[in-house]
Amino acid sequence: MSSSSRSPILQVEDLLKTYRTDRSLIKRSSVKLTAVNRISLEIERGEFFGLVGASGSGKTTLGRLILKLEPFDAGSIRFNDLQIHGLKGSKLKAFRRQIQLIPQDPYQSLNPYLSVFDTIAEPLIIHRMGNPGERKVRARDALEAAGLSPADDFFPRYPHQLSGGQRQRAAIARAMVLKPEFVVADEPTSMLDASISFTIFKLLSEIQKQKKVTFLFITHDLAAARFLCNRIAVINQGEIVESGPTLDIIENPQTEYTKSLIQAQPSFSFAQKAAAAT
Amino acid sequence: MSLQKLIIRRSLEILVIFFVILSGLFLLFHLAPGDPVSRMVDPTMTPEDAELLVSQLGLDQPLWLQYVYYVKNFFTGNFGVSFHYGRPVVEVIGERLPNTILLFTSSVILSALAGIFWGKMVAWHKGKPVDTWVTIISLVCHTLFLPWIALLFIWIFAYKIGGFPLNGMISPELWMDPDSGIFLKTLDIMHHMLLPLLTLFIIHVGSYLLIMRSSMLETLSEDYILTARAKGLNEKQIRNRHAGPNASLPVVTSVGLSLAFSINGGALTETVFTWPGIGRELIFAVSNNDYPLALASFLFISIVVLIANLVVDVLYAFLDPRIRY
Amino acid sequence: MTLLQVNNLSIAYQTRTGTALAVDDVSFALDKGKSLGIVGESGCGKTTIGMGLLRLLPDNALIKQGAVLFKGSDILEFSTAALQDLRWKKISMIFQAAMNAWNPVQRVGDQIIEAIRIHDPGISRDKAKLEVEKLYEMVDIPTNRIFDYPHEYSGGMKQRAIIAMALSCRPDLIIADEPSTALDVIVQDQIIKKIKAIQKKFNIAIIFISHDIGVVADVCHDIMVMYKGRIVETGKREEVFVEPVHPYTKSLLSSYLTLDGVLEFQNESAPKSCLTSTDQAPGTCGFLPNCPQAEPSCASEAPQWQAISETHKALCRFCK
Amino acid sequence: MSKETRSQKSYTWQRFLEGWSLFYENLVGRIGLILLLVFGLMAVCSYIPPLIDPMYHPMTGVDPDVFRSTPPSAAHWLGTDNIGRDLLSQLLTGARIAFLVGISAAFMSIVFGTLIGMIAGYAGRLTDSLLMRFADMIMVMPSLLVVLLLSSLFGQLNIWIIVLLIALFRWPGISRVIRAQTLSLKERPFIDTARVAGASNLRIIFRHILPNVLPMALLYMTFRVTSAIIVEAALAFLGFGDPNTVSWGMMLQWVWKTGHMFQAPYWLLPPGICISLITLAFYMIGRAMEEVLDPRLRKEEQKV
Repeated sequence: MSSSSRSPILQVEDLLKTYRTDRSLIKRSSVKLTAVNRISLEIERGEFFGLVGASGSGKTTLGRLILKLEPFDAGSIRFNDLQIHGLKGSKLKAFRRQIQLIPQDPYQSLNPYLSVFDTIAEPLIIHRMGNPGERKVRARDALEAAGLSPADDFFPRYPHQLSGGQRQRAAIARAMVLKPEFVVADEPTSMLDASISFTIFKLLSEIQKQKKVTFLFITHDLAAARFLCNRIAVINQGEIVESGPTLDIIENPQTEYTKSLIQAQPSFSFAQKAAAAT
Repeated sequence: MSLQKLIIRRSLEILVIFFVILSGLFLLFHLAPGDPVSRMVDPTMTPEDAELLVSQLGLDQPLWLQYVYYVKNFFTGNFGVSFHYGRPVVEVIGERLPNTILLFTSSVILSALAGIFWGKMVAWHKGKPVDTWVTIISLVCHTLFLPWIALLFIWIFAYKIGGFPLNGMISPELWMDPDSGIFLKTLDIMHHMLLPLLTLFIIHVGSYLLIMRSSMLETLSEDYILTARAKGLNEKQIRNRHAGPNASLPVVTSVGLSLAFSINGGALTETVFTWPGIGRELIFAVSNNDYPLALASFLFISIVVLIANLVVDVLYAFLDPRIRY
Repeated sequence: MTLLQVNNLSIAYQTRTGTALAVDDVSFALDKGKSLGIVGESGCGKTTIGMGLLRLLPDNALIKQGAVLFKGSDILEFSTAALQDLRWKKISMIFQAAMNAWNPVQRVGDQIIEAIRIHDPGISRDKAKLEVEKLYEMVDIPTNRIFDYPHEYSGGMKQRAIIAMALSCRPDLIIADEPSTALDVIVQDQIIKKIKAIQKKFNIAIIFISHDIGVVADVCHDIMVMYKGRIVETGKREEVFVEPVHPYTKSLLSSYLTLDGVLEFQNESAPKSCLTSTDQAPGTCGFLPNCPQAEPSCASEAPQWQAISETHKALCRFCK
Repeated sequence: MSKETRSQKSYTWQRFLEGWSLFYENLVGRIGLILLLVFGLMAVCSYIPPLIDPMYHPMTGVDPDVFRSTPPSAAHWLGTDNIGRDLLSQLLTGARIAFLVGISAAFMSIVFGTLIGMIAGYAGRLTDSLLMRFADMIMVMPSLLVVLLLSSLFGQLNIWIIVLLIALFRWPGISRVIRAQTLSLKERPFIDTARVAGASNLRIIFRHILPNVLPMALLYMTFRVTSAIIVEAALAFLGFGDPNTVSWGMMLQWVWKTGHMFQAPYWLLPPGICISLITLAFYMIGRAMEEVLDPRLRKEEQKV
């Protein structure tokens, strides 16, 4: 792994996370499930990093650990050279301001009882940023940057009045309104049609280029990672199988797992052959 | 094998719950205003008898020792002497308990089976007039005020029409007659049981029917019903092989959850029909400040509910393979 | 030989607010042993067609017109008994894995045996069990797992068992509705390969319904692209996916990501319509609001079928 | 589609209007509502008879000309009880007590149940296990019999204590439902995004979870009204009611204990019918609400 002169924005070292499978009050079962098994990785500032794996590979758990949504058992996560383990109070709040989440499944990612404006403005209220007027301006900017304009048309709407793609844009606006340095996007389009997810991907890559945000893109779809990411890590059964520049891995996979992943990808080989012929 | 494990685990849990109830009652008896000793000892007893009882029950000991005595006495069946009957409480309970179990279990089982059967039929005719009317009738049944409907039944069937006994569980003259065999005696009990059973049945069957109906409707929208239909099963096969068994699982759950509620109703029914059961004994004892009897009746009612709960849980695990793992 | 011929099929759903047309005047034909892919995004009516063929639609669906001719006789006219006889024995289905297609409280093997014996009560249980064993070997599930409960199976295994059940009566046609959706890529690949192999081995016709054009392109000889209840383009897979003519097909292909990047077809960047859709006459092209090559007359005139080759046609007024 | 063009009102209000129209289509719901209005009217009218003549006071008013239970007459539309009190005015007052007991006990049990359910579901782990075991324990207790026992130990209970006890015994069912809902809400991504945005636990519980579980809580409140009225009536019937108020259960106790049940149907029938019908009214409303809140309907709404 190349160590650049600047320190990476995120360093994960030797991270371990296990779950108990049986949670009975009476007997403590010893059956443990290792979701994240001694993972180490570094993400450079401003890069679009992809984490590719099948369901149950531990990729979502890793994302949740980085977001400090769950505690881990061993290892360390350093964000901007700051140990996130045991963060409390104002330091935790500062950390929360810098790292945001774009969740899976737009149909469930917005609270149905909050309007689009209330949803986007909530992080600003939590962090006591600006007065109501300024909040409105920031929310408007965020929403329009996410491609829902004019923002004032969308502010009073409720999630059930938006299409799936629009909801995901609102969720992106909500994540970006705090101007975070780091965004975890956890399969942001797995529930959307291909044409809509394509536009969401384009939006994400635009945001990354314009705002210099670092993205951790979690996906099961190698092709999507190929489209978005400059570096990827392939994760299987809680372990990183392989990582490096995206194209290197796809063109020259080193491990059996990555190879089978690439082979399983539906291909248009017949189409390409025909296209090349014409 | 794993079913055994489940039974053991649930039994342990139930034992813990029972201990909490046991201890809670002890606390209540000492927290309540007035003297705990006078509550447990009949004021009309001779002083010598009273003293003997006090030492038997450990009421002259410090509080913690009293508790030890209390628990020990429970497990040795020593609950003191009923003020009203002047007999050991354990004897009274022993006579009453089977009657309660007979009425309670038969009413719960009958109404659950009928509810499952009718609910299945009604769901099949969703939207038709029969559905609407059965739903409304079930709602009415479910919300009828039990003591009132019991009084009404006595008034109509036993008084106006006749042919049913007004109260009790047996006809004494029949039981006195040495010629009447076991068959006649059984018939006599059933004759007496009919009205109380009908009362409890009507109160319970409505809610089970409604639960079965909505559970059936939910099940019918499941994907595996579509599979069954695509497989070429006819509607009756779908209903009886796939939808029915799966839809009755929530009814089993709700039987378990409503057991405590059923025993309330059981006690009221026993009281109105003067059915010699433990619930009626509790209400009677409470009304007459016969505390030793009240305490023991309550404990045994709790035991009945807890064991019935265990049975329902085991039945559920037996029916649903996803519970056993 | 034509196995299935669908003529002018229209299916509507009744909702609280009115009726919504889910399938609009759809016609197609399928030969014995061929595979047909229906592609489209969610809500385009592709599943409704699949369910409509076996008359498995929910109560609020209404077949408004059309005919479904299976070996020459119209399924829509069948009596209930004839329909039940047809289901699974002649036409079976492979359901989406995410769907709970297995009854959770019955053993998987029993459910397959049920399918066999319902159509041939003469087969004894033991004989049916032997049959299930053969099927399990075919789909690579260990035979000692036959009498497990569905929750003891993994997602891929459940799906392979569904395939085994679909084959249990040796049908002429299998309708596969999103059979690999919600499975991991590697498992998905195994399922697709299995379906392809079985189709070849038994010469079964397949209707393959999916939103994933990559998967459909992998399995099917013929492709139908659906949009808002209508077929907009149909033809051989090489025609539809290599030289798409309908603007919707083009936009669908241009947003499909592969390991080599985006497919080559898109020359238009972000598809933008030059027209506002406010006054669009009923019956006109549904894709109009998003169509980059629309002309004003598209808002008033219904689209026409254009034949590009003998097998390749598109429902658009302006495609070459 | 039409949903997007509809005017932008708050989600709660919109759901209410949508629910209302569904509710109103429902025959069961309409019957329930009409019944409830009748009982409401009865409760309001209960203040009138004592104003006309003090002998119509439900507890203390005694018709000086009547010495035994009399059938309906011009002076006493529903007749009198055995000491000459007017049955109609007792019946009207009973409606007031039923509403008071039913609604206040149900409200309290909803508050307990919702709070405990949300806390158990959200906190998880040990808190959850302990709270739910506690709830299980209360659920296996026959509430009526426990209250009986208490009232014999602690003496005559006043109506508010009875209300409180009913509430204390009726929350576990609600909290189980609310906990299950909270558990599924907790898995929803919007809770994660709120936490990632730095929202405190209190904020998440009250701003994000509470509005989502409130409809279910209100639904259960209608069912709890029913059970509270029944428990109070049963207590009164057994002679453990508040002796300072007249309730329907008490009227039944009087007709039963004085041995008039075979002679005075005009006395036996009305209170029983009223108890049954008022519980039926609330239950029917609850059923209709349940159909409105049916998860399958909500799924349809989510798909747009």
